[in-house]
Amino acid sequence: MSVDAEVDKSAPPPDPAAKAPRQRPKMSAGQIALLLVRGRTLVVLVLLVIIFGALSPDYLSQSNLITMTKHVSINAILAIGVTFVILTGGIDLSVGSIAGFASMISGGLLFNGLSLGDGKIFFSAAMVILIGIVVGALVGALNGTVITRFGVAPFITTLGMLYVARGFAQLRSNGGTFPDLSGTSARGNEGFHIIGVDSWLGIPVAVWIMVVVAAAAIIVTTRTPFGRRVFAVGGNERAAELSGIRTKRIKIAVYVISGACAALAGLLLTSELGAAYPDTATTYELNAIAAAVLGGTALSGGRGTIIGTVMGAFVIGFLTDGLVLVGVSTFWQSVVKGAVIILAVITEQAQQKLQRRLSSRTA
Amino acid sequence: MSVDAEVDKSAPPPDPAAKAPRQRPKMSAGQIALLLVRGRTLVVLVLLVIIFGALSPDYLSQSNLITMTKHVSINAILAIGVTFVILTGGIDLSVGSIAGFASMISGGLLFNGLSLGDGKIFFSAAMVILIGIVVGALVGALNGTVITRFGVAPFITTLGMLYVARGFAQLRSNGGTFPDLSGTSARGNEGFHIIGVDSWLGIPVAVWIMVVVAAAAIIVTTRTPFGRRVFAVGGNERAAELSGIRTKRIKIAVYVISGACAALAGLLLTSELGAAYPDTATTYELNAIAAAVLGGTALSGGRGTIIGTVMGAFVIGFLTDGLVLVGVSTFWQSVVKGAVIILAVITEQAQQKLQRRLSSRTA
Amino acid sequence: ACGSSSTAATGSSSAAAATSAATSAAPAATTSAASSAPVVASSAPGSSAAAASSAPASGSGTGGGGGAGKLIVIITPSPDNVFFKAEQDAAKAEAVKLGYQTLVISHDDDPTKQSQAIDTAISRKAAAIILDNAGADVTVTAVQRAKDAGIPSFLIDREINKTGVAAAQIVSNNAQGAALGGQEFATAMGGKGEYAELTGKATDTNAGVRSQGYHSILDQYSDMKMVAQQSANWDQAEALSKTQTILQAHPNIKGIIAGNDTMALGAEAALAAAGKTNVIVTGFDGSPDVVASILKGGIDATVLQPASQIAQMAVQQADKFIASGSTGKDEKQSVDCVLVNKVNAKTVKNFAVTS
Amino acid sequence: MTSADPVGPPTPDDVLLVAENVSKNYGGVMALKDVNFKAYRGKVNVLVGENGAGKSTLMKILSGSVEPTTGRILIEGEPVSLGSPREAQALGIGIIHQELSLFPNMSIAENMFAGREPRKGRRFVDFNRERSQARAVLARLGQNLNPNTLVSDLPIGQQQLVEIGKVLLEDVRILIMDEPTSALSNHEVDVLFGVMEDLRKQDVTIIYISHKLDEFRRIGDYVTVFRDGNLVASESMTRTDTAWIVRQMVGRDPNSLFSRSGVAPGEVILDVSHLTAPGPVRPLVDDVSLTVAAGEIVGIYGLMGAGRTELMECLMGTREAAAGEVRIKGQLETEGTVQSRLRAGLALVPEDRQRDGLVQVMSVKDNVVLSVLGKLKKWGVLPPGNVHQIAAQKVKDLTIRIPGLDAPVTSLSGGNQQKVVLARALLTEPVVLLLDEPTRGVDVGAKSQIATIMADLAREGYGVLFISSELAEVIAMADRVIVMAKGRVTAQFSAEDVTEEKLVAASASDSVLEGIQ
Ligand SMILES: Nc1ncnc2c1ncn2[C@@H]1O[C@H](COP(=O)(O)OP(=O)(O)OP(=O)(O)O)[C@@H](O)[C@H]1O
Ligand SMILES: Nc1ncnc2c1ncn2[C@@H]1O[C@H](COP(=O)(O)OP(=O)(O)OP(=O)(O)O)[C@@H](O)[C@H]1O
Ligand SMILES: [Mg+2]
Ligand SMILES: [Mg+2]
Repeated sequence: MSVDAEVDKSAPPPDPAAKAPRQRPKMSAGQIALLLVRGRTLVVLVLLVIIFGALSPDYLSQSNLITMTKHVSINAILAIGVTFVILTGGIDLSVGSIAGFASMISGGLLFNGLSLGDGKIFFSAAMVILIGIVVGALVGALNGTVITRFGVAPFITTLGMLYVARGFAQLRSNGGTFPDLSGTSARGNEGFHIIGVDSWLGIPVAVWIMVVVAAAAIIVTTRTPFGRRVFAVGGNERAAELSGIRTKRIKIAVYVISGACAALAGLLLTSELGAAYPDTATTYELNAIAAAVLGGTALSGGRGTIIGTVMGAFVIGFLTDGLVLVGVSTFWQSVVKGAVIILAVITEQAQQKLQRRLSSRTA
Repeated sequence: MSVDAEVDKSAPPPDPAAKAPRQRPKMSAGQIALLLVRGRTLVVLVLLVIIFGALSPDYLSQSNLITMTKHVSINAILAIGVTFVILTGGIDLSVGSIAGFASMISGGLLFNGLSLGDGKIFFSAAMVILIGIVVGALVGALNGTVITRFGVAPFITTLGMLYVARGFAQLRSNGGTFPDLSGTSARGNEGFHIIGVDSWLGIPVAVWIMVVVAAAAIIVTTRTPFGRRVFAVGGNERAAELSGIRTKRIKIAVYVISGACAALAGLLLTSELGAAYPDTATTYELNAIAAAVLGGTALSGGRGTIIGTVMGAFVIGFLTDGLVLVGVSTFWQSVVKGAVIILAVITEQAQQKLQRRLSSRTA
Repeated sequence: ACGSSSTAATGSSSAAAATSAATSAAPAATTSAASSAPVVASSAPGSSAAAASSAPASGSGTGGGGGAGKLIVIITPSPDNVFFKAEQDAAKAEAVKLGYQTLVISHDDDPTKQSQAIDTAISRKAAAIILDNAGADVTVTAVQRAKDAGIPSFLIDREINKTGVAAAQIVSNNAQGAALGGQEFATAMGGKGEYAELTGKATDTNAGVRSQGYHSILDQYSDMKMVAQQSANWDQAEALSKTQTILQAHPNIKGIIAGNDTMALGAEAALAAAGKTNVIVTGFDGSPDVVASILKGGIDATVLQPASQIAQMAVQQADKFIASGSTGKDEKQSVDCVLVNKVNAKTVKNFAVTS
Repeated sequence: MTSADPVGPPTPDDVLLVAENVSKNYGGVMALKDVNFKAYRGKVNVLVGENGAGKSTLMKILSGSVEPTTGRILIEGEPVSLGSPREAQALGIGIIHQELSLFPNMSIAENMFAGREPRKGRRFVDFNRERSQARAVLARLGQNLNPNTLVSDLPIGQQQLVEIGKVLLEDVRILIMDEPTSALSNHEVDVLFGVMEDLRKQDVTIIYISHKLDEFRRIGDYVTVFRDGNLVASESMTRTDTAWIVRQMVGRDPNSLFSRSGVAPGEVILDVSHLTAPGPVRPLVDDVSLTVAAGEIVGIYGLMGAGRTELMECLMGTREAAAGEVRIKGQLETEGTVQSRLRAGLALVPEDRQRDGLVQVMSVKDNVVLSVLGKLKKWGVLPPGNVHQIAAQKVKDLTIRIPGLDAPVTSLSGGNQQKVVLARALLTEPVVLLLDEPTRGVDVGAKSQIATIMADLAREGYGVLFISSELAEVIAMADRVIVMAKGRVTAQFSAEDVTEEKLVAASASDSVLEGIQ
């Protein structure tokens, strides 16, 4: 741990698998290229901030930046989970539904408790959050098991789960909403609002949670054997298998991570809204995947970074909020959002080409 | 062993280009396997028909079968277009939005005509349909160009286009509906209802159109050089490039096909409704992709058949309508639909395994 | 059930309406709401509003036209449904007339987007929020947040399950309107025969309220038999395909009653295609397309919600509140719906009965 | 023997193709440095050189799939543009790439005609013509295969023949063959050389790359040697001998190429008895029993399709065995998973490094340490310095030529990629190292290195079991040779009494094969 931290400081790019731990004083052309390419999402982000900042002074106010970052946190957490799956070459379309399902499970436990015989048991808010996350992880495990045991394509499995989990979320309350999740001290289940509503040191708790999740994910992807294996499975599954990696386990694990992240995001959303409704996070999967890909994660697997994904989530979030703040009409919002998503990735290509040319000269 | 499974997956699969057009009198084990694997979607379909037929006598009435087939036709046409894209290893998430956009373009032309200077020009219904399809093809060409010229991932490009095209669809009418597309004889633009409402020989025109589109697609995929190259690009793009295949052209072409099919599907829907509204076909892309994959098209590219895709569309359509007819609650509809999608593909795996065992004995 | 204000959840029409709300949880929800509602019903709005008003009200002018460049944020579901578009347009026009700047945001019935839109209003330091909300329960926290930031919210078209949070809740009376629609449907059917019902999105309060309103009348006719009830999610294409499927199982139905106008249009298209021109179809909303259809002899009737009027009322009350710290009215206000059929369809324009 | 009859001093008009001052820069790596290369009309022009010397790079330039950084190409004295494979094809240049470029999802016939399908009525593919032509070209290559067979169903050797057949169908005047025989058996090489002879008679210019010295000496007219991106020598074949070529390539004498451990075998550490793996027609591995002792190097010889790869797969746990026992150090292995076999002390270097060996998206370093991640971790994370050091050490041990430890593994030349996979296997500190065609596509220098590594391992008490299709290599490197045919062990020879004739007889003679049937 401490060894890592040290290395971290000395190694300029915050990258994962390939590059982080270098301590060579001279940066190679490859490293500069990497920095620029990763910087690309950042460049788009900075451009967005400049443009919207010019259009509306409120955009750059501290409170608005904090608010926007809070909005980002939910998509970022979803996207981090999805990134693990994409790194193995899979895809998870069910994260929105898992978020909804976990949110209904936790919401139900807070609002109604658990019926046991005649009585009802109420769990503490922390416990309820834990249960929600575990439920998400279990749904993820089911995804992973179907994919690895029966060899069903991830796209199909998680598309099916998108419907199934959403259906169960609706069945949990028969379509209704759990309207009040504040809990009572008598039941000992107060405090659910903390994660979605409260702040700490002036920063929303949700943002802190995003930071913790991202930091953990960065360490896992870049510094642990598990992370390395995730990349290997995505890069060449047969070679990974022959290298003694239990590819099935790795695959199940990434869906578990994705499910748990989705559940966490769903709970943050629910806490913020103060009510659990079965359509929570509908269609959020597309934004999560878009964030990952914007951040440079390759859908073919084996390539990507958590930092990139978080950047991608920032681009999407800051863009969406900016368009609203500036007062662009809904219809144009849709057009601009789509165009920026495409343009951001085109930028990547252009920058990579430029970088390639540069490096061949400098080297 | 998972390595094994992987090898074998690529072995007996339903490769149309490879196997469909062969007509040697003696069937090889591979061909029988192919038949069974393709039959698998059919088996699921037959099961559905038997179950729903038992639950409701109306399900098997001739008129209901026709109605359901008509419902299937829209998704089938979308899915056929998407199949071309998936065969090259791409994906098209924008088909729903393209359908909506084309429908608004055509709807606007029928309802308002084209403003030119002071006057308005009205096109005949046939012309309007053609324009709609061309618009869809152009949007597809744009997708393809961005993907090939700038090397942007198909997922991202078409996700962006999903937003952009939908935004423009809404902007076309500022969110409103074009409520009456019947045209007038004075304007010479009557007859738009024919494709979506009328029947010929007791079969809806939409179904005939599906049959024609499917037949054309089967011929293209199995008998033409173009079809061959689509499979080549999906099978090994680099090798295709080295073989002198203009991979970029092929890729643009499949998005054009997908866009045109999407537009056609959107126009059928619009004709049936008798009104064009900007949310036409929202989220239909998922059903279209699901149909293709259910039908055995591999998302990694290079493997799949049009027949399979059409079968997949039938499974989804007959399932959805059956659940409605039998009166299953909305929430359970969602659960059952998701479960059937997964199960159908699990069946495929089981059947392939069985088939492998069988063939190793017979061969 | 078709009384005046309060009770039932409300809301409007069509497309993809509120993702929220409690149909089955209705018992639970009503109890929880009821526990606080009666207490605050009329007195609370005034007092709470007064408390909240101090900040924003301070420097503004008085009465109409006193906007003085302040910002009113208008948040509604997606304007690709004409109903919400009418609402947006009316609110915006009224606000501009009174001298305000406006910012129009749509939340597409996603409570999270709505919550973020309210954050935006706070960031932009709005003077008031006009809100057609995305769910009776899931909206409360966000509106409370706005209130805490000193911004009063004026809810239109749909209620929330808590009082004392918004400065005003002005809604059309869905239950009353549904009763009107149900009565017209029963009369047109001659009080007997098979019929089908297309309900809205199952998770939407309004879908439940309207369905209950219909059945409060229809169930009194013993000769009328509902042979199918399906949700078409407020969507036109889905209504079309579901109607076609229902017609397969029940070819003899004499009427279809739909929870909103777009579903009625979908049903009408299915009937027209099947050549069943004499089946009764009624909708809900009073959208121009349906009014046109009524005039042409297609759809038989709809229930008009005075969308524009409600939006204008909300802006006027916001203006008054900004100036004086009070709307001078009860928090919960209800505007009755109007039945539209062949008789009065000519006089309907843009969600209002002229004449 | 050779058709390289009196070549005589080449006159200028014999030169068909010239690469003039060609350089290629791969982001820092100079793959080609100002190379001037000539190819003679109607001759077999052989290119040799160590791994990474730049041979394939030049061929990629000549076939239009890579653009040179500087320099130009002339054909018959005229500068030509080679911007894409298509343009090269139009000029009559055909190429068999070093790494197979086939469509696994398509049939043999479809593969052969991809991009230039015969037409029927302008719009449609003429299936019959396609099939009959494919069948004919397969027959020419001595293969009686159904052209409708999926390419992914073929063993790698036959895939290579498909690739060769594909170019033969083109109307080429310049044919580039980049290690076409790396997966072929001796018999197939003979057939191929016959075909090349025909082509030469038709005045086709052939550029031929190979690491197999005896082979290219048989067929070549001219030989050009590359070293480290430079063209170091070019001669008429008749004026060279093997020693000269090796000296040019590695600057060392060929005698010292293969070294032996010379230790006496100790106790048996791998004991396989009655191992059987089921197959579609007959068992792919049929009742195989063998042993490997500590300090012993055992070679497995056989023709393509003999089931040697499947045997390795069974041993490593990637293929399920139907019957039989595997004992490692006397311990019966009950579990048939890769993990358990790795733990027990087996490690496999697979024959198809692209498909089974490398994780292409990862760096050299990550590829090297992939199998030992679990052992390297401290407190749950990987200490970066440590990882770096271990990888660097192995790269040094095996003298792998890399631009950097963090360079993508795909930027290495074929032979160096092979060594990366070997490094990974060695890091697991195996008891018995399994090598499936370890010297395929590897230059003589590296070959001798691999032989040295094997000898060193043997001296340290490890066992080595390796597959080779090259007679000379097996004989030179193995202490004991096992011959397989049709899934069975047909003979065993000790180093003392093994001869090429015996191996060939045991692997393919009619009597042996009939005995199996
Ligand atoms: N795409 C690439 N990017 C970067 N470097 C490359 C690339 N391709 C080849 N190289 C480098 O160019 C050099 C020459 O490689 P090339 O493949 O031509 O060698 P070769 O002579 O064919 O070797 P082998 O006998 O192993 O096939 C090597 O150092 C290799 O690492
Ligand atoms: N995918 C497959 N489907 C059917 N038969 C196969 C397949 N792969 C290999 N075979 C057959 O299995 C047998 C062994 O093949 P393989 O080429 O792997 O053996 P090998 O001795 O390792 O040869 P090589 O020298 O090429 O490594 C052959 O009869 C071959 O035709
Ligand atoms: Mg090479
Ligand atoms: Mg082999």
